[in-house]
Amino acid sequence: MIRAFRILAANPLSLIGFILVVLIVFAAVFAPWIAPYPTHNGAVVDFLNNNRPPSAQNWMGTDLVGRDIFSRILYAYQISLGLGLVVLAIAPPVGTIVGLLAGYMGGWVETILMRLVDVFLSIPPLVLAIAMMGVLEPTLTNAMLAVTVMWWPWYARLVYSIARSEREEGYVLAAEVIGASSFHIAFREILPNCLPAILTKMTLDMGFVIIIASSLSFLGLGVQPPTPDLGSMVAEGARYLPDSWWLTVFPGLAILLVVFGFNLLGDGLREILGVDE
Amino acid sequence: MKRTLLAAALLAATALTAPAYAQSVLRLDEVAVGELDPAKASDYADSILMFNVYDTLVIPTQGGPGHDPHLATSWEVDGATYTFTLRDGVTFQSGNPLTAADVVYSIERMQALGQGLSYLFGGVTAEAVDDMTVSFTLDAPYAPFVASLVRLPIVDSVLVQENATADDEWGETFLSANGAGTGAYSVTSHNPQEETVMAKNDGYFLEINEAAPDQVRLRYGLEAATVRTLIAQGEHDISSQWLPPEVMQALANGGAQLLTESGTGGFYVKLNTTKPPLDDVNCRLAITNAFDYGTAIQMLAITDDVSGGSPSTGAIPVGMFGSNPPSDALARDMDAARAYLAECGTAPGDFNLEISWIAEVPLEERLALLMQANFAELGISSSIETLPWALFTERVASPENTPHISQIFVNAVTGDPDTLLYGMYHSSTPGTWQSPEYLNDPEVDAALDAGRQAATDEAREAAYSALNDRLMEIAPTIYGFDRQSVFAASDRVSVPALSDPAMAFGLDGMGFSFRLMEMTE
Amino acid sequence: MSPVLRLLLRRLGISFVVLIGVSMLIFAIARIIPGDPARIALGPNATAEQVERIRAEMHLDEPIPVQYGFFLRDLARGDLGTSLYTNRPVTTDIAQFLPATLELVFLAGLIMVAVGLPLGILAARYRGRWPDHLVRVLSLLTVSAPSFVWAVILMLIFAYYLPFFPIAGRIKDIYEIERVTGFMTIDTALAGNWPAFWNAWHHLVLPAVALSLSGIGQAARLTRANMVETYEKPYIEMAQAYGFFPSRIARTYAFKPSIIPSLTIIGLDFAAMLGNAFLVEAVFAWPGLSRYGVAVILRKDLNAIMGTVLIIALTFLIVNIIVDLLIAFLNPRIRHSTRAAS
Amino acid sequence: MSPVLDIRDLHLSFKGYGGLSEVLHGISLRIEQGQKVALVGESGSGKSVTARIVLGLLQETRTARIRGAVEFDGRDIGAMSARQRAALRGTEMSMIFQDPTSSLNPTFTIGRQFREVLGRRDPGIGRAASDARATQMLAEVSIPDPARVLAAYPFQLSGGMNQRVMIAMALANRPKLLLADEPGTALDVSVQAQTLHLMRELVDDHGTSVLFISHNLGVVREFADRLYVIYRGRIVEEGPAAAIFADPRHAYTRALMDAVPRITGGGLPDVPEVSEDFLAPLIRHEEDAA
Repeated sequence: MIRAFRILAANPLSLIGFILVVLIVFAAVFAPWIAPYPTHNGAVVDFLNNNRPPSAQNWMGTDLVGRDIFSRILYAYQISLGLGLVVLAIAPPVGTIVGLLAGYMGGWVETILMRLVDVFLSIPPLVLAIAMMGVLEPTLTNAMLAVTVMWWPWYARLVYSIARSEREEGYVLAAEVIGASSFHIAFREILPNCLPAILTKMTLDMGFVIIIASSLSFLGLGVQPPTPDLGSMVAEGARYLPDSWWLTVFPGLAILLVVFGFNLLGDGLREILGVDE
Repeated sequence: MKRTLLAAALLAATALTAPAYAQSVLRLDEVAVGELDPAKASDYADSILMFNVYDTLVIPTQGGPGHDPHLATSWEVDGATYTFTLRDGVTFQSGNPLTAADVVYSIERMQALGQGLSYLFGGVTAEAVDDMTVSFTLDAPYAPFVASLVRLPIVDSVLVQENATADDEWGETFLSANGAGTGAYSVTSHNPQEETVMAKNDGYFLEINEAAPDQVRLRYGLEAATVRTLIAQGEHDISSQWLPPEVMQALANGGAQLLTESGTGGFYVKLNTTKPPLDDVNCRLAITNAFDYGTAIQMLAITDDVSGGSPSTGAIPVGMFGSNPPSDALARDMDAARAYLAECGTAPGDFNLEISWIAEVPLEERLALLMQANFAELGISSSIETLPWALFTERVASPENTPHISQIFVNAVTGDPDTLLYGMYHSSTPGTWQSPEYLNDPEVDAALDAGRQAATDEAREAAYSALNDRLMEIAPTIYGFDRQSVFAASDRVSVPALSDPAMAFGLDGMGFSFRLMEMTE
Repeated sequence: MSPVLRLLLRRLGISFVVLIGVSMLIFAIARIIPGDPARIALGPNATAEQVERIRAEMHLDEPIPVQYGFFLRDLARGDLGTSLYTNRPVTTDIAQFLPATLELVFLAGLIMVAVGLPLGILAARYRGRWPDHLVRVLSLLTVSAPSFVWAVILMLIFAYYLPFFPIAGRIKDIYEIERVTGFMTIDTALAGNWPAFWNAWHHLVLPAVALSLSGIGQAARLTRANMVETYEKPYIEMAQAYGFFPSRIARTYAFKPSIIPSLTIIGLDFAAMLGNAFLVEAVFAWPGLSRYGVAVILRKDLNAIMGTVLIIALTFLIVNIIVDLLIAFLNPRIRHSTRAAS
Repeated sequence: MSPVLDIRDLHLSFKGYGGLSEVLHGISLRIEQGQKVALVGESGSGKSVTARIVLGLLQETRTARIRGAVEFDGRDIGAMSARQRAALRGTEMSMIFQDPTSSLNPTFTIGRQFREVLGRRDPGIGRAASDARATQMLAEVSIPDPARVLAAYPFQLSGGMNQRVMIAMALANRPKLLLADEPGTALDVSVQAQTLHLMRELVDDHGTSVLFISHNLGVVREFADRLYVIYRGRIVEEGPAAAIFADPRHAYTRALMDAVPRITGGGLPDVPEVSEDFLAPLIRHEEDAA
């Protein structure tokens, strides 16, 4: 752990990423205390102060109904990070189980499961999520569901390829010889060998999940107002370009910043854990 | 060196793309896809197409009440029978002559397809008396029948029947992609989702202004920011009315003119009267009194002189039969709201109102947020839901799926209050996009029936006035504001019908008669 | 049978199976739609009989497997049904909108390869030194924002503040171009209308760049990673031992072995572009399939949704087959899967 | 006549996170015209880096610090520019690597790779001329069907075949000095012996000087005229091969010799137990001691 931190510290870019992520997570968690206008995450309108450019009172200006954009960005981070965490809590385990089963069991289980994975992977990820959100009600839960559904196959494929090569390794053969159960071999012998790759992918995926989720809400298929969401803030603001640029530019940069942080951090982690791209 | 090359290439590209126009072109846009089949026309884009590609027997009088002859030269009324004499020598764009058979075919086609505004012609039987005379018989008295004829576009029956097939007996495929009218403009190409291109019809039966555009391009679904920039750069002429006020404002500040069309409609916040707690009149009155009418009007202001709306005085827009005087503007009354809320059987925290807004109209999102904040002051809980137009019309088909609160801009499609109010409030027409209230009130029904059957203007005035009072009392709707449609336009075009009250038609969409526009460049 | 032909047949077979699976998946998604598609189709003023008629036409009253059967039968005839939104056959709509999207995605893919690969090579060649760090930061930055953010930023800078590029559409509307291929850049050239040709390119550049940015970052990172791995290989040291110039080693000796594993991922990035086109087309009012897709999804237009997703999946499968063949062509191990001598 | 290679008091250190760490502590080594010299030591002893300094490769990396003289054919390599050093490689000196199959580029045919190599000496060489010269060289290394081999990719050939190809390539430009880094260690023992034998005949024919680097004294015995034993960056014993084999005086050399029977399998060498005696000073056999 300390060693990991030292390597992180030796690589300035990763350190910047680490600091960015910590700052953003902190700001999101403590948004109610940090945000200058904590009530602005909800049903508040102030038409006397709407559509104002950045100023000392509103660092990033106000939106069309007079809410403080900076405050809303902090709350929007809560939504983005929460969604990312939920997706990454569900998709990797599901994908891992499928990948392990297919990779270790082989035979028709492998054929069926991996063809299924191929089916999911042969629709561009965003298109699948858009199609799902198109038929579901646009809510946060459904957005999480849609992103999870498009995400698990990637883990299935990753674990499958590792499991398949491990299947032939000596220690697995040895376990088979002494009569260990398939379950034991798959989960106790093979799974631990997949973990570094899975963990690295999860860190790198955090930023990617945030991008996909914000893309959904950009198209109006995500979280509904008045809940603040970075993607819908950009979409909403884009109607008012170029005059009211602050409506779009700040939420856009907010996405860039959080994803950049996770990517820098993930890049550093990859080096620490020694996982290939 | 490379940079200079790039700059040069860019300059070259720009220079190459700006040749002189051979003919005058008018470019405008609408948010929704234009439906070219006149029997299916219902919204604003459809109306623009219909009024230019097709003609009707009568048209509204410019700058005043009443109707003028158009494809007809005169008409007689005998009880429930209306007889029209057609104008001589009118030909369709195909060259076929206009006959009474075309009129009969047009109304029957509309009735058979049963879409768009066909409900206007429910109990009408048409008959060709001779080649140039057509009579309509109504099965019940209907005072605004002549007014409703502005929604009966006459199609070229010979051409349509040539293109009809056994599977498609009314030629729907043909008419959804081609024009078959007598109109001043013919369809050159029609790409749903993209644009419709129209060209001036040189064989039109009326004189067309020399300066009227030779070609018109109606584009669909452009983003507000795109329209804003295109107009500023001189590459677009007239915006849709759905541009947010801020964008209109920015354009006006940059020198664009603002065109207006008013007097036939309003912004209605419709309450589902079948869904608790809004099935209780006191609960409804609590929220209609809590709505901040003043702020809503403020939001609509574009310049000091032009606004997207004026204060509402009741259920009927100012200027129509039965409307209240402008001085009776509705205002927020929180004391009254609290009093009604005390009588309401549901605790404010249990309201859980679904406030919907139409995805194509960004302004409604702000109004939804305004309502949510207004109601929250009473402790009323609510959530906001975005509905694309098509989905909204599907949801309102059943009372359970209809949201508590829907926001609708409604216009009298013929300019008469009957077409504004009957569809909204009569118990026989529930579950359309106009009637998400599901109102069932005998008093309202009686007043509506009286209004459509009354023989004199005085009697109509009295009937609609009674209706207005009753609608205020039972509050099925928050009467948000009287709508004024505003369009931003470049100075390349002058549109008297949308800028000079003396030339206005008093019918939505009719102001976009291209033949009356003038290109000034 | 040559190994490449065998590979092609095998890939076609798998793709067919996958495509059937995709059709099932899409069909399943489309049937969980809330609401009555027939009523959505007819609009606000439809009568009960009309709704019934459309329900029967769309086989909505049949059991789901039978509906799927009808769907497949129609699919086999190349009939994707009628779009409820445009009232036209979905195939007509797709034929109209697909070329615009492909034109955009092809150019973006080209930019991705033309910029991403050299950046990756540069970074690997100077690994550990400043060009490497710069490329790393740049590529991390480009993959860190969704393409709609890049689209908005590019538009703001290069269309609004510095009006170098147009902000919407494929071509200025004064040009009447006969539609032959649907690719504006090709049709204008076929028509010999050079001002229109330049204008079409002028419109294409900014959206394509916006779409390509995250792909550029991906391609650069990937190429660098594979190149660095290749640089560890003995044959690179051997090339150094023979005194070849570093630039020549990068271009010839290290690049070709590195590009082969990169190609698969670049194919996937191309697929991601088909998805991201949904975002870029929305920003640039590009009249393509993605914009159509969003419109029909928002309107719950079943036939059109299924048709659009199916055609995108098909395009993606074709691209993957092409990539596989390209790999087979570049990688002698696959081309000569038998040993010539031992 | 000056020696082909003359290394005097060569120091090498690498800059790392913990400061400088010295790898070579001042080694000296000489190769005369046509002489075959072996540098023997376990892995990590510094023998491979020595070869890479001679080739001028380590000079290009930023972390390496090199001190001392390396003269090739009377010219100081350390004083040359990177370009001048590169000009020597592949022409005046060339190298043979441990694993022939992975040292040949997998994406080009043998013929193409020959052309690249011959192009070092003669940049304008055409395809026909290159193929002719390659065919001749392949014949010299007893490859029976040169035309087929030229059209083949490395993975289509056996390891032994690739080894011969690499020897042919290395000698194609008639270099003055051939560096051989553990040649053929990855191969079967019998194949290794065969190709080494072939290589020895060829260099004798061409009069090429050789610096042969190995951990395996057994392999070296067959090949080298002169021997340097390196341990932890220092030469511990040097002299004519015969003399050392006859009378190994340094403790480390003796330990290596004891290890010989166990390492003929070609796998990882059994590193002799570390002993204080291994750090004993250099023992030099006189030229005439044989």
